[in-house]
Amino acid sequence: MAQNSRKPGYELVKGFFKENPVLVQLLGICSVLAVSNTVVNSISMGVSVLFVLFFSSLVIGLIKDLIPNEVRIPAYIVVIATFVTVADLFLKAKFPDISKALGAYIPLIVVNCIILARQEAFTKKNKLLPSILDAIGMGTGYIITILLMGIIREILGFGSIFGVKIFGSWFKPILVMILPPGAFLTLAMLIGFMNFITRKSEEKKL
Amino acid sequence: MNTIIISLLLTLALGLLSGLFLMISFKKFYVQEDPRVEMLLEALPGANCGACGYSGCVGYAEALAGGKETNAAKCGPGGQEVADKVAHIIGLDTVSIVKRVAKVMCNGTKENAVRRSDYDGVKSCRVADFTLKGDRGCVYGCLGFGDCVNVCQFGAMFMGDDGLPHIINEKCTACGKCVEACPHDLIELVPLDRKVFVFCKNLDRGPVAKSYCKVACIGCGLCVKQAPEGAMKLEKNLVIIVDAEKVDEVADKVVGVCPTKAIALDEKFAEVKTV
Amino acid sequence: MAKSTFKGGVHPPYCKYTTGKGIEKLPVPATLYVPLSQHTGKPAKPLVKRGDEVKKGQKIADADGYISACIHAPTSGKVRTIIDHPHPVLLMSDFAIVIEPDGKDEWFEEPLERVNWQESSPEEIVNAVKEAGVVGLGGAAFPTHVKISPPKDKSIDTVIINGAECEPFLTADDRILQERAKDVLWGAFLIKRAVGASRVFIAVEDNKPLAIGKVSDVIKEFPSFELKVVKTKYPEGAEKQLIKALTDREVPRGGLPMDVNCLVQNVQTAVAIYEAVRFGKPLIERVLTLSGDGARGAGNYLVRIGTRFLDVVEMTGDMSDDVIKVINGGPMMGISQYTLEVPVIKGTSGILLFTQKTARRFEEYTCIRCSKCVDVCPMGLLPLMLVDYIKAGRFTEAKEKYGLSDCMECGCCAFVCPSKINHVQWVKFGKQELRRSS
Amino acid sequence: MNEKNLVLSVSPHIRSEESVKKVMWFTVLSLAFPAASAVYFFGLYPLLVMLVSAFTAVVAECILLKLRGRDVSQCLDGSAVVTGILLALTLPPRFPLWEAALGAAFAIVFAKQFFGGIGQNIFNPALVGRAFLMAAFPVDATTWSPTRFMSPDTFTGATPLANFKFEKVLTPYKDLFFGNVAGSMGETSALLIILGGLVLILKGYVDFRLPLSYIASVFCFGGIMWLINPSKYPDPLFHILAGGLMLGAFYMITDMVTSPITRKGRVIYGILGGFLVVLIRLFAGYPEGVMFSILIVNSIRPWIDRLTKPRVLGEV
Amino acid sequence: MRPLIIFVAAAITNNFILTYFLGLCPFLGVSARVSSAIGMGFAATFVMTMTAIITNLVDHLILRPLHLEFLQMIVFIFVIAVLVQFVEMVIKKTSPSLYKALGIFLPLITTNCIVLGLALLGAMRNYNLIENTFFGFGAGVGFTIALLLISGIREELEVRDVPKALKGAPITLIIAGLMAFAFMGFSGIISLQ
Repeated sequence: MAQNSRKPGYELVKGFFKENPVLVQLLGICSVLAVSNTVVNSISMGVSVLFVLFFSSLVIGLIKDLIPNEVRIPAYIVVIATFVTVADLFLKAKFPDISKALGAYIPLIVVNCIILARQEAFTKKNKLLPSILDAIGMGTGYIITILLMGIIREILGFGSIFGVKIFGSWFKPILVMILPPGAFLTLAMLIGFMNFITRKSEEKKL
Repeated sequence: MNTIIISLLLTLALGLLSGLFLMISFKKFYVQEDPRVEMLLEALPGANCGACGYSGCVGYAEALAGGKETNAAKCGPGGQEVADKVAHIIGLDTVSIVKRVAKVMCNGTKENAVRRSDYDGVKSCRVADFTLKGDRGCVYGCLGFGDCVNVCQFGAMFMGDDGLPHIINEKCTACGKCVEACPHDLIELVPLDRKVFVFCKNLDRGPVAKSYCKVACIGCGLCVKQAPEGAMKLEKNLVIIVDAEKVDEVADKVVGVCPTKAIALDEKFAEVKTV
Repeated sequence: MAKSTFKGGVHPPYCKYTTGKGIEKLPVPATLYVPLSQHTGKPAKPLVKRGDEVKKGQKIADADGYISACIHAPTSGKVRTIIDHPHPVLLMSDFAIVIEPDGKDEWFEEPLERVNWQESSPEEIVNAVKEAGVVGLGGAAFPTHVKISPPKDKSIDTVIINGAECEPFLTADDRILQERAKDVLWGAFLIKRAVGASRVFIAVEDNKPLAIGKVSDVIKEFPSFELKVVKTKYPEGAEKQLIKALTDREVPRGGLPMDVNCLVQNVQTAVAIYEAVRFGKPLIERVLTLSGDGARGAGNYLVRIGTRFLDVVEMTGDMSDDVIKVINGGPMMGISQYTLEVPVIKGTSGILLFTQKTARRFEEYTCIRCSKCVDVCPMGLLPLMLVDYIKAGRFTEAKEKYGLSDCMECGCCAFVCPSKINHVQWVKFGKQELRRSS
Repeated sequence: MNEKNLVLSVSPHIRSEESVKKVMWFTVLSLAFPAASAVYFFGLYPLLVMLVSAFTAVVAECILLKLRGRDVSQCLDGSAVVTGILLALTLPPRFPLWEAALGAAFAIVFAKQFFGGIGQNIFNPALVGRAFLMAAFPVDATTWSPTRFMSPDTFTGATPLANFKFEKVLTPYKDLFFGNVAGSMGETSALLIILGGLVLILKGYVDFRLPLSYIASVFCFGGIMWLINPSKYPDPLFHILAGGLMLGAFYMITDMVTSPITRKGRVIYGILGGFLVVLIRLFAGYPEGVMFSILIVNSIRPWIDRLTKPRVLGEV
Repeated sequence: MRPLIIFVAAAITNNFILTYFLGLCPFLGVSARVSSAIGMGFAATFVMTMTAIITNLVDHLILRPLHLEFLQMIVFIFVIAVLVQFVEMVIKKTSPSLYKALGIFLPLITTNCIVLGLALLGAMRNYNLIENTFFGFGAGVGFTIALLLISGIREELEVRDVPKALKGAPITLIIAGLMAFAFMGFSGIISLQ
């Protein structure tokens, strides 16, 4: 494990599962809960996060040596906020429906803990290439999680995927899945499941 | 165009103002932190088992960084690798450590040790011992409720059918949790290559001890005579190994004379237990 | 009469089968085992050695330190040895002086009435009590001479004679009141004199009409004495609860009765004090109740200290074969024994022999927070939280937040618990852990 | 002298006859009262719902215990059955069976076993199940049917509370008291619920302070509002007889596990719950507030316990 | 009346945590102990009230007159970042124990969506200064209430037999989910927007 961390490939994949930002590091939970009620919303949100994460890491990776340590957080945030504004304006112009559905949660990507936390925990200490790989990995991990949530919640809550009904008329949607409690419980189960698997694999290792 | 200029100016002004403000505040409220603590924490395994004697890995790391602790090899689970890393970080010499394992110093199996009563209560060694002195005749021996097994984080212990806890040497990290858990201090951390042990902690007089446990040390002292001078001693009806290396050299002799087999070779003990 | 009581408590089945059985004197057994540790505090130091001849009432072990008490030979005979022997409180073997009686039962010093014993000074009373080795006979066995000589900064105004005997099955105190009410009151008189109190309460539970009748007959001769009938409820006889019920004073947390100017003594202790002061008679025997559904000869017996439980059982008519539990004391706070070899000591108020029917075994179930334990706790604690915290190993929090050290282990919580949680065992364990860590 | 070892245990050596199983199964038995009213007014179907719900609850408990590596026999201690039946009693009389089963399973898994099983849950499992069904199948969970003694033509498809809230129609007290009204299968008959509750109180399994303070609090707060504006708000008697208040007061808020441990705490708990009932009934979007009120006080309960710790004897 | 209604709505009926999912990161970490929950609650309430005031001023005095609404987000987050870092430094200096308890979460108030969400929502709803102050304060109080309730529950759960895999974040989310069920009862009491 310790040796692996130096390989660039590892920086990319670790975010998918092993260090999944949402399920393992418990970052960015707010947006995962809030906009994962359908698959389309989930994908839009996920891609936006990936976009912002990638460019923020890129820019911050480039300029990190110039920023004094004391004001780094405000500086990071300005960079992040810039890209979020871009993403927000883009969505508003090209996909007004989705932009409406995601509401304030796109601007709130700025404060999505994932992005700032990655800058603080990784980009700050590492070289540019690993940082970018890390950003892509974490962003993908976020997409995986939010997509999973979206799929589960849409299937159970609406009986559909991408808005297409997949069950016959016999299926009765469990509406609660698309409400706040459903979001909390689904995510709790995913994290619990993740913990369970991690514990099991650790036990095996010993 | 106008908008762009105003935006730029505004952001710039805000940035300047806040930057200045923060710099001043920072100077005023500066608190010193040791960066090595974080490095140490990364090096340590993070099991928070407490084998080092501190409250978790953080405690150990802080003590090391603060210079209060100078032994880099205190981390049981981490082994040599971690010890080297830690030593490197704080600039100490590398210390080599021998693999140690926990060992239960009691052979009071269901067959060997007599029960004095029919215990009815909380199934925990510690509770049973502190409140009722346990249900076995020998109040020094294993109580058999498996407190030690329950605290083992590494799955290295299990309760055998014979009523005693057993240790899987390969999994044992010598973290010492079980040592603390045992109310009778029966578990010791010993080097893996040691051979001879006294599997008894009974301090009663010989006949009394014998009356409730077949394999009790009766304090006869025969083994002491076999061992080199000063390698073993008799204290409160119990034989104690002072110099393990010397005793191991005469292992067969020492073990051979014991009338109750309280003192035994480790392998032999393992055999007895699996029978 | 308004019956005073306290908050909480339970009503276990009382089973006072032996209340009508007169006190019978048991013969001296073939061997006596007199433990050196019979009281709270340091064990006594032996004054005799193997092979010594001793006489009845001869001091064979001396008090070691301030909180300790001396021990006397229960009969005349020869000291066989001093050896480890099962102890009825310590749950393991401890030093005991083994005496082989010679059958003559000769006094070392015949108890004779002292002149002007009623006018004894406080010092004389305390001294006589100390020399007689009297300890609290209610069960706690705290050296009495310490209790009746309070430090100078504490004044005692109320002496309470505890005849509440709230433990089920036990009737020894009840019988003492019925048969020796006057001696009890004389004892109380001496205690009052020793501590300079102004009034004496005799507290009796309202389920002992015979004792109440006897006491109210003789109490007229004692001015400033008052008979207080209290409600029958367990643990009415606990010191703090009794004080609260009778005087409405509350002993402060971690404090002693003398902090609220009270002194509580058991009825048998009062008798022992009376005998010690009037006749100089040492404490070598006590009245105890033998009962329980496994006892064939249930009754109240005057037994020599050092008589093994086994001898008591055999001399009174054996026990049924299916006895599975032997208890030293009452069923609520008594100590179960692993062998009948244990001897009667000064604090042994009863021997209970239980069969499967009474001494049921229960599996501990999860707490369902029914909070019955909270309702019955006479100390106002939260037993369920205590157990939760002790189980989690958080002993200091259990002490600071939930008053672990305030618990007196009366067992009300465990008695009512539908989940059969062993509260008392957990609490004892928690206190032990606290002691270790400090 | 027998050869067997004596039993060694810590005092007390005698115990009361109570046990968790007894408490739970007795509660099940006392549920026969409201269950009887369900059968009397709505036919045999409610019985089926109860059976399915109780059965699912037990099965779910059994599976979860097995997965968690705990003693599986615990699933028969009666607590799961109580949860199952109570959940069923709060459902509309024609509620689909599979949905009831889902609710029961949800209740056991999420509200009980995930918190550590019996005695460790924070929220009342039956009500969590009910809230889940309410959110999952809002239409089914609010579709009422007439009793066997009401003519289907006059039936408006609404409970007395909804009737009042949306139509300003009061239901006669007699019907409310005996239960000849639309509503959840077990909540309609105040009389039978009180009987069942009294049995529990007399047996000592329920502290009378809980139902009393809860009902009294609803009565008072409802009464205050009624006095302020009698034409807009219903009278307090209607408040306590209509809807699930009785069932909530005697069977839900009294749940040992989720209610406060001190007597004082229980009174505060009941008063708070009653206040919330009136608040939700009169001002919120829902006609009924019993379920929500109890779930909310459930979540406040740790603080009530914290703040009502009894005084230790001798404490100043 | 209106500021008061806004306050109650933000604190209880439209609780930020239970209905908007805002502010969950510190929520998961800090809700384990009551003592740290209280500290965090106060810190967050303070920051949120201050944020509400300052962002409102900035919005109304600078951005709107200049028609720079699209800069709202950047400016707001900037203001918040500065504010929080200032608070952090003050606490670090004045109360090390509080700093230790709140640990990593103080800087995370910056990245706490609840603060930015509050500023953005306030601007979106065109609250005036007083309304926005009450809005910020109410949201802070609501956050504190949810934090206190859940920390009370979680402290009890510490000594209970919660399945190992669910300990920590998952069980907290489950509690939040069940509480969201309960708080559904309040819907409709006061409606905003």
